[in-house]
Amino acid sequence: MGHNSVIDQLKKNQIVDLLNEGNRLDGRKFDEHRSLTIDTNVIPKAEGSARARLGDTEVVAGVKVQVEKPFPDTGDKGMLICTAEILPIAHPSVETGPPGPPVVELARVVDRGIRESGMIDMKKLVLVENKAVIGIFSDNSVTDHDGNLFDACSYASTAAILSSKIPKYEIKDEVPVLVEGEFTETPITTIPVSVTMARIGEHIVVDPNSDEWMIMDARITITTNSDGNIVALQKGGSDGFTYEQLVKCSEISISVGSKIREIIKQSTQGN
Amino acid sequence: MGHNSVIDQLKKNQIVDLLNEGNRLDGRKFDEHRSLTIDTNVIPKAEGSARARLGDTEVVAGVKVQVEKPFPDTGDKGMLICTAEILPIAHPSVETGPPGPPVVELARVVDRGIRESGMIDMKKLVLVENKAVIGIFSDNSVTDHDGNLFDACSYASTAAILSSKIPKYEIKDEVPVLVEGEFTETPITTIPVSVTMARIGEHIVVDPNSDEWMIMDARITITTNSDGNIVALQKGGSDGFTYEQLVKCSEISISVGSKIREIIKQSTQGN
Amino acid sequence: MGHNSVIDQLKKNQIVDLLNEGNRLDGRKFDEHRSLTIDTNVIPKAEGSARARLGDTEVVAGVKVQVEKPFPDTGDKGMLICTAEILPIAHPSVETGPPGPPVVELARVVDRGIRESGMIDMKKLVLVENKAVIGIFSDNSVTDHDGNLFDACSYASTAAILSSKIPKYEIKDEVPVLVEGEFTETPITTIPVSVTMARIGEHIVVDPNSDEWMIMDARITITTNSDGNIVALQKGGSDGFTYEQLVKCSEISISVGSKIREIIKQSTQGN
Amino acid sequence: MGGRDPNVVLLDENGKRSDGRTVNETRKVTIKAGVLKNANGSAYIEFGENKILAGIYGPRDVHPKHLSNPDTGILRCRYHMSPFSVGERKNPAPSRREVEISKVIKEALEPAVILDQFPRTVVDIFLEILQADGGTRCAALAAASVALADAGIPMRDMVSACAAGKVADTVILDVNNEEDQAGQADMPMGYMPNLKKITLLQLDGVLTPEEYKKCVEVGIDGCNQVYEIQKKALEEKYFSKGDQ
Amino acid sequence: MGGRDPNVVLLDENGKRSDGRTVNETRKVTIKAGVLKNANGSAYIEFGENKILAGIYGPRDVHPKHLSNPDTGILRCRYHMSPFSVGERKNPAPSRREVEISKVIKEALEPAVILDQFPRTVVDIFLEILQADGGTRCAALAAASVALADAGIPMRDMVSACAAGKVADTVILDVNNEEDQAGQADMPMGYMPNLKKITLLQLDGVLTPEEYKKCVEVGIDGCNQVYEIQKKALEEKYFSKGDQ
Amino acid sequence: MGGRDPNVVLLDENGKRSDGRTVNETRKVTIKAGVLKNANGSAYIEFGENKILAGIYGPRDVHPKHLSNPDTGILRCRYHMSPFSVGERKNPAPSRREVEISKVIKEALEPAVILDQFPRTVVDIFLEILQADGGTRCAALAAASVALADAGIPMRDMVSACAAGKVADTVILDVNNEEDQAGQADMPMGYMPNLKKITLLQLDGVLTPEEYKKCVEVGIDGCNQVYEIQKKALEEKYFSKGDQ
Repeated sequence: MGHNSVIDQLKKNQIVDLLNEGNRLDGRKFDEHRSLTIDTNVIPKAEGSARARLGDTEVVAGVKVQVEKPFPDTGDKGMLICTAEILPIAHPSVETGPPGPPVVELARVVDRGIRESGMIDMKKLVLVENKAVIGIFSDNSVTDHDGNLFDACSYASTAAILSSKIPKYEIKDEVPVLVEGEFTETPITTIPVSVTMARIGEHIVVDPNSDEWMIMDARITITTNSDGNIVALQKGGSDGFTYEQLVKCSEISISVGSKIREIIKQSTQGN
Repeated sequence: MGHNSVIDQLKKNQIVDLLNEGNRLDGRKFDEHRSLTIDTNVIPKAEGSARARLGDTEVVAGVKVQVEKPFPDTGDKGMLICTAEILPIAHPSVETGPPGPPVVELARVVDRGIRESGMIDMKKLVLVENKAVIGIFSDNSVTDHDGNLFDACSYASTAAILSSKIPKYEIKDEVPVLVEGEFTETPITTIPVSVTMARIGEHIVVDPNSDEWMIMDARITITTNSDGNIVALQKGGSDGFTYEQLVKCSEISISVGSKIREIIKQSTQGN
Repeated sequence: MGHNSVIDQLKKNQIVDLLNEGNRLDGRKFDEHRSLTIDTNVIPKAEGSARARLGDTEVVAGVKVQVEKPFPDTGDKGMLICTAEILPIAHPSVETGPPGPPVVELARVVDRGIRESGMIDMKKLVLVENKAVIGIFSDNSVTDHDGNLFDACSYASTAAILSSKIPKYEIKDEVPVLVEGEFTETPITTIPVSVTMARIGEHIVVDPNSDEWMIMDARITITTNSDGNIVALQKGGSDGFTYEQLVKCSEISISVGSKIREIIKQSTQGN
Repeated sequence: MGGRDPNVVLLDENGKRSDGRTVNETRKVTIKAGVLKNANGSAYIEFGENKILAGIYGPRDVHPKHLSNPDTGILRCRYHMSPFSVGERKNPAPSRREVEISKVIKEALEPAVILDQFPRTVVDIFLEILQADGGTRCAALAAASVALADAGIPMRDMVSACAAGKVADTVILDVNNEEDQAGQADMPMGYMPNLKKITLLQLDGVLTPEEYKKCVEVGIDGCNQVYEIQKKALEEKYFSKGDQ
Repeated sequence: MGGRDPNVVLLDENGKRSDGRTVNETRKVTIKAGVLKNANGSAYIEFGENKILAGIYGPRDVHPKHLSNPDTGILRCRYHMSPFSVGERKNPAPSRREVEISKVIKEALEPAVILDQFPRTVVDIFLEILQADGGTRCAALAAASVALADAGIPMRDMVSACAAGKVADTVILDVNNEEDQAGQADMPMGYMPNLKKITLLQLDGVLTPEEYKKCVEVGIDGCNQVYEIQKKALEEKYFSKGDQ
Repeated sequence: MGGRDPNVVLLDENGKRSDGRTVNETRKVTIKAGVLKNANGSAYIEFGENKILAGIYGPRDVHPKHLSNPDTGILRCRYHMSPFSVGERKNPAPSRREVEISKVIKEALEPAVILDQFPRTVVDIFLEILQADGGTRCAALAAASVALADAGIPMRDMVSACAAGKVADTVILDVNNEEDQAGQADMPMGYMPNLKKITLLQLDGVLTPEEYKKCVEVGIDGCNQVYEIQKKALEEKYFSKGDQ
């Protein structure tokens, strides 16, 4: 998103003034996320899929499951890779071509949050040790951009994985052969939920929308698991946090995270 | 080729005025292609080669034949890939670097015309099913550019393939071993011929040269086989065709195609 | 390094005037190289390493040794690859991104000088013929740039290779298995030394520094081996040499090369 | 025209195709206009199992500047497949196939749009294939037309699109993925019904001259059918909800 | 947090770690300022087995121009690993990991530098990892701060850096490579001691809320220790030798 | 100097080489000037089995602008191999070898051309290797000189080119592909006969100081031979046909 310093500064003043009075531009409470709706199975030909709408930000995630040759040092585990692309339909500022640093960071933070939570039991995705494992690719396509892509992509991918099924393979002479039409459950251990917060002045607000994103001082994304533990974190933006703010953010991430987790659970039930 | 709208418009007016009187700038009839000369075996170290001169457009095509591992789902067939590069010697407007959309289209249309005709019997190019097949690469290097590269590349590649020979391989323990100095015939089933036509106003002209190419409204390339059937087609340019024009173009492509086919046959005889 | 023609011309006049009086800007004799210091084992985790300081030019070279699959036609030999990167810390003019022609030339000249000398006995680096060989990668990172990177990189890589050790492998069922903690000597046959000379007017000066590099007419890099024979040569720059100058340069390269060879030997003794 | 497996029954004794359609029947097509928040115009199409989003930005400034035309606005088009849109995961980098399809779709739309009044600007068309099942270029082209209209871009006509083809020696309408893989010919078409102009036409596979004419006729008929659905999508947005 | 091999003894019965350190002890850190001839500022750090060069160029003109900001100078950062810096030779092209680390280090330094007085310019930070052994981003960040100071860039404070982590269910300071591979959590931190602001923070691995707080506290403590070494490096250059 | 297979007989008891030549004999060289329609100047060379096209465009505007020099015209050179030019099909993307050869050929021609009167312009030299058989850089350089002259670019002299080398412990002229693969040294040379300047010189392989001098002498002799053929090509175009 481009910068126009005069407009930006006016918008920033307006947002900060409101926050100082305890209000946000769109009427939300500081620790309130935007409306979240998740539809699963939107790409029926993929092994799992979901569309997440977080306010006016919208992401489609599709899961592809394929047999992969494992890396030499991790032959006893399956593979999980989450990616993210901001489609040019999503916002006038999006440029096509190789991903720049912000998109690389987006994809890696989404990937790490899900991977570090141990959401999928990777040990159960081995077909032939050191030779063939299940690879799970969860690709996020951002279709509309109104800020906080970190959480929207994370929720879309998490729901897509929860809705996914693993094709069944029989092993013949150490070679996996697909059994057409049969599937097993994806081995889920926990549901990771990322919560992104912006610091604007001394205020911490949850799920910043595009206006807040443009003028924030710093941001933090904290991912928690079903046990309420913290599994991943990423600070961003051109300023910092105090120790007290970091503690407060961790508490918010746990409480907001548990609400989001319920929405994700209900949206993916019956899959 | 760059654009200069005033010059272009004057040239267009001149060409259209002439066409309205039944004449082309270079004196050809509407359904007359430029002089076509084809020399084969111009790159003796390649397995097949040809230079095609279509008016002042000139292309060198070379065929390389190599053992390839087939794609998983086509292990019972050989491979054929035609490419095209417009060399920077060919025209002042050519830029080096990765190919842009026009060159990608050129290569794919040439490739599809030859591939879809079934010119080569791919089933006869299998060495070890699912493991090793003959791959035929026909690469076109455009050395001089005076319009209608589609047909010039197509003729050069077709002649290069007709003049090609396949090195002989013996199979030992499922591995192909080259038999030095022995060759088999490339298994040819038909001779595809593409004919490119430009629509300028309501006129259809065959084999547009550079001047006509720059100012045409739309173009169509129709490839026919030795049986006079249509095997591939590509419409291009920033305008369209009526149904009647499309029918007329198909008739032209068959009649002009059969003349070109004779030139190609005679040029490659004795190979 | 950028160009400013007026300043460049003034500097050139100053340097040429001095040379005409028999002097160089930094007080050296025409056939005198700058102070050369070499420290080895500066990257202990690499299999070999060296830092070379040639005047104010500084290069770190690291050697990595890995098992590689050989190319089809050289299955009876190990592999040696030398590369070079000019780090952006080295000079304000360095641009990041893919290497331009000067860096490609630098890397290839350094590589060729060492390779063509036969410094390493490649026949002794075969683990399983046609299947697994030792690959030696000597990567040069230029950290400070004051001209004549050719020689500085060559000395750094040569010293890094002299200081290197080859991990030991046992062959089990035609597969090499690493024997932890055991090493063999890198099989050295000769010590190549490159000497780069600039022609400025009719003068030949050894080891041009940055000022001389910017204004020289032409340059030549001649690599000699321990026997005093010439094993590689590269002329560069936008002018040429006479026959007599080329003969003189070859004589200088042998005499200066033997002095440099002693410095390299002493710096790497005890490795 | 990949496999051409002769064992697949593409047309049974009752004239029914593998998915139950008759020879002159398109798959089910639904189009919704105005589905994106940020884009100047947009449309979502489901064309059988194809699921495609079209978004329009512009007229807007051209970057880099030297691509702009002082006499008229220009059109750009990106056709792109999401990694999860096809059977085997697709590498997100644009393939040569995507580059070519972007070009033919752009050229199919150029005769329809009127950009003279927007010199030095560009109208960007972004087409995202979320799920592919044969005939994506036609479906994407049909969606792009609706999205252009939704963006308020002046147009001579909408471009409609549908493929004809040949299976079991019979000319059929709207080739699906299975028919494309095992059939004899596929002819995607773009058509402006009011102006009676074919603006996209490609062909893979062998046709006699008579079959060729039949294919073009059948394709035009399919385009006319899809055109009605395109118009309905715009009516639903602009009249049922009463906005604009 | 790659392997998490439970057989590695990361903390013995005496509270000693695999490399002999106590839980609150950093590896040996040495920093030297002003080590490069051409750069406007530079520093060399050894942080345990990590060996890293930092070089600064700027404030200088921005290319391409459109990246420049008329209101302030900007910061750019490249974190890069030499091919020989890691166990298996690294491809010299920048990886996605290097792109992300470059970005987080840049954002960790932005709160510290004062560039308003240098509008339309850039300060380039180049960080070269010559040898890596876990914790390179913290070591590189600490070196970058010293190099910026050496270049005379106005700063509110130096950014210090150190990682906290968790091994054998215990919160520890300064995770080395072995602990990162086999441990339970790694939390790299950047910190401005005078302003008490955390400007870099990442986490991989599972922490309870209490462990999280402990990690942040331990990390701050480590940063304070490294800060003293950073200051000493500048003092050694500017006061022991008396130059500038 | 790849294989150096000692079993190949590169020089028999009668002093004949594997292709029947004597030690001081070049392969058959034919050059034709003015072979391309669009280029400002061009030449086609057959040098043994090498077949190479050279085309010149310019003096013309430089893009991007910042590469231009306000004091003089500049030279650019692209040496490129067609995919079918070598035994195993070559990837069309430029290799590092092609990048280096482009640079040394450009530097070999710079001393010959006089571009002061064309400030801010570029002369582009495009060299296409249609078939390669050892010694392509010399053959391409010789063709480039003729093409530059054909384009009317002012020159101090034409640059001629030929390689010397060593096989079977004997210095020879014009190394072919087999001799390059199995021989002991290859020394490609570019030379301006009138100015007696060597403008391209490279060497792979081991030479004693005496052999080195001999190689340079033999190379100069070969360049003088090729120079006559270059001049003849220009005479044939400009005097036999009488044009320009």
